[in-house]
Amino acid sequence: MNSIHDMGGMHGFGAIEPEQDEPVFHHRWQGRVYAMAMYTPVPVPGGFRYMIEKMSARTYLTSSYYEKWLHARTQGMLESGYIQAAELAEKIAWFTANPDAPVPERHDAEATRKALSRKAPAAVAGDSNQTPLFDIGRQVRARNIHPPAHTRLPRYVRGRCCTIDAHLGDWPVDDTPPAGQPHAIEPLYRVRFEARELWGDDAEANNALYIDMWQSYLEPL
Amino acid sequence: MNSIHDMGGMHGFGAIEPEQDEPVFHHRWQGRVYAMAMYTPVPVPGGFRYMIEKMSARTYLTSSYYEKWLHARTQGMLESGYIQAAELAEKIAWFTANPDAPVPERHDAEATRKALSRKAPAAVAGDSNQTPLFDIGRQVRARNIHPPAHTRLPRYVRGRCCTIDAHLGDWPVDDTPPAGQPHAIEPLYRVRFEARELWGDDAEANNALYIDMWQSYLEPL
Amino acid sequence: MSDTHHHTHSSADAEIRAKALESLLIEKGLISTDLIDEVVRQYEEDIGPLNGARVVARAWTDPDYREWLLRDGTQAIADMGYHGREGSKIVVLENTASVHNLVVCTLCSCYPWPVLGLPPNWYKSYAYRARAVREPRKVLSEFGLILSEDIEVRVWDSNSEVRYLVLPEQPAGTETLSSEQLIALVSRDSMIGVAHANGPV
Amino acid sequence: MSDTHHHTHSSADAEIRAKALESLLIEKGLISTDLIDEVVRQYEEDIGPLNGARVVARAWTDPDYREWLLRDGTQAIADMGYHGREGSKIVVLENTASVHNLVVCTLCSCYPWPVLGLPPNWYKSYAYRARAVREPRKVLSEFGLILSEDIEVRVWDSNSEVRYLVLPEQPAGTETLSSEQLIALVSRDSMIGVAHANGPV
Repeated sequence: MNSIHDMGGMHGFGAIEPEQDEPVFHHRWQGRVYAMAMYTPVPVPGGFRYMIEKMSARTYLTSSYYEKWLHARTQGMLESGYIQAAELAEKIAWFTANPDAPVPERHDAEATRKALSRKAPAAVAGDSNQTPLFDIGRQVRARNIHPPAHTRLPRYVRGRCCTIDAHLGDWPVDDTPPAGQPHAIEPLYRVRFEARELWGDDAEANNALYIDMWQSYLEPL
Repeated sequence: MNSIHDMGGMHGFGAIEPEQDEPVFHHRWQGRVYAMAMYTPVPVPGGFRYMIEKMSARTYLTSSYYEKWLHARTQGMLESGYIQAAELAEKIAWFTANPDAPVPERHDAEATRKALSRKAPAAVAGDSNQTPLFDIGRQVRARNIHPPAHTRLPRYVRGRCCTIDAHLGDWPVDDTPPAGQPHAIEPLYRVRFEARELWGDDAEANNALYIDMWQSYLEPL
Repeated sequence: MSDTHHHTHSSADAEIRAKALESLLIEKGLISTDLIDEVVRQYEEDIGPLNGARVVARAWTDPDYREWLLRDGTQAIADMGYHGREGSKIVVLENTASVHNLVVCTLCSCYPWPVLGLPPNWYKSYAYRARAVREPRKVLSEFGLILSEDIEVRVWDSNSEVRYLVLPEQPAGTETLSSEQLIALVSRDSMIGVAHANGPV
Repeated sequence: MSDTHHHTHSSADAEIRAKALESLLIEKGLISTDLIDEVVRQYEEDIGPLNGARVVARAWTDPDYREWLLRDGTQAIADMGYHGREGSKIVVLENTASVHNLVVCTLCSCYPWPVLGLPPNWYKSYAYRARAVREPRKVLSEFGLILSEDIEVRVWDSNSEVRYLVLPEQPAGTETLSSEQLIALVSRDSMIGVAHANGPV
């Protein structure tokens, strides 16, 4: 979807401000949100990123990084029915009234060991039935698509021409699949866009953009 | 510039919510801001719209329409030196402490009559030295530009093909001109983009986009 | 939920900043209270969609005027006494049985002030600006206007100084109405293109 | 002014919402306190840019490992014991005298966790995500890295599941340093591509 998250090439975000000696987590709750987001064994309906991308543009821009993660995990639990809106509201009200109250604890060393040794559930290379259509060095074009759900084909490369740089094997396409369907598995390419192709006369000197494109993102010239 | 204001085609802004029996101005200050923005005889450096587009994306999205106008007029007076930051801060502090205090008045019926009868200072057709390059019916492409300042060539049409629909005469180009230079005057065209050219397979049926393009926005195929 | 109506800067803050600015402009002699008062009064009382409705009703009943209006909107509209800011060139778009026109401004909120006054909030909303060019039929359907796919939808993005006014179709059965009765049928929304003109009551 | 560091939702609100969620997940038996504690501890103590620095230092001193790392980053990195989330395929990008690589993720903030840990705020900032692909030289110059136009800048937008790690050039005059001394020269920023490795002290 063409939401605010797809911000490659935009103006209007000011300067980059590195922080000296930055801690991994600035607040204790951020680390706990990170762990809950990654290790709660319940998938987020539609996908974690899509849940974040569906936030309104203003909420997205006014929420910090781990607030977005908290939103995605919480909303995912609500939508998958594991948590009810009423009980969540009740808990929030209770901690608002009792901000120093401890969170209940549950200990299970064995489950923890298992969860941490499990291989990450992230996408891994699969087998596609598609023959790679494009040889290395071939000029192709990124398709001009505007799907209403999650895609990994960002706006700033759509419709622009690029060169196939490498074959990366077969991978599940990360876009939100049509309802009820699994993720398609397609050849993945590394492609190269010349900066002038992306930014015209406003491009900086001697630079290029590399990005990974599934086969269905590309069309012959 | 590719700021958040250039939002044609974006997702993430929710539903359109018409208001029944909407007043012209919802608050008294809005009408007064409108009048000050339009009738204070001091140009906003760089242009009124550019001043708004330079707001950060978050400030833009969290400011209402007339707050943006208030920002552009105020910031313009500061940057042109008619108002000093300190005196503005002092006034704001004073009205914060005295919210019901009246604003001073100045009456000048003659100047008011003159200001209202003056022709709008907006751009009017001028004379270009450029011959129109494109005949009606010709296929051309909107250029892929990413200028750092104001432009009227929105992102969603850049790089896409269109048909010349009409010649609209010669007009000053509204883009922020290079420092110290006046606005160029160029032939202006009305062009037509087929919806599929803009949105690919995600386009709705049987629709097209008409938009006005200065000659330098277009390139031959 | 719309992004437009809920904002974090409170209107009270804006009011204070507006008062501060007005005070400084007045004290420095850059504007007069009369001028501000009169501009506000004009847009609240004189310059509004009734102007456009008069133009439309005249075009419905006067074929010569209709031809002029479609050929040179600016002059034909000036003939009714309407001109000024955001009206230096106005183009009138004719809705027909086969073509429906819809006006938007994606970059800001350009609008033909002399004939429609200042735009409503929905026209200025981020949702309308973002969506009208990409999914005009869906937007129209949310306004209650479901158009057959036979009808070509033309979206006009007002990005230059040209402003656009839609000439809606005259509703069937209104041929014998008076000018005043016709004017009453022409809503603001029908001249933006998100509605038809109203039928006879 | 950055849009990232100032946000209207207060951290206190987020803390309360996070506690509410944790309480419910614990009460429902969906996660254990130990697991949350241990994940936080791992990222705070074990999984960070020191891992990547060890990989880089080994590549600097072992030509066979360097060749393996550039040919199959995932396996060569796994050989050092680093793998897991956001590391199912890691590609290593070699900076040379004529090519400089810079990694960004415009759509979110993808980052090679097993070798660099969790990303710093600036990498997640809207400014970096928006600007790195359009004006990489300007971005690099703000980090103090002014590159001659002879050097090709390659920007890598991590949009698929592949993650990228930059192999910085070994600074001149460090050929005789010990492995531990070399590791100390390899900053996080040099493995993202916004800095060179540090010179000998």
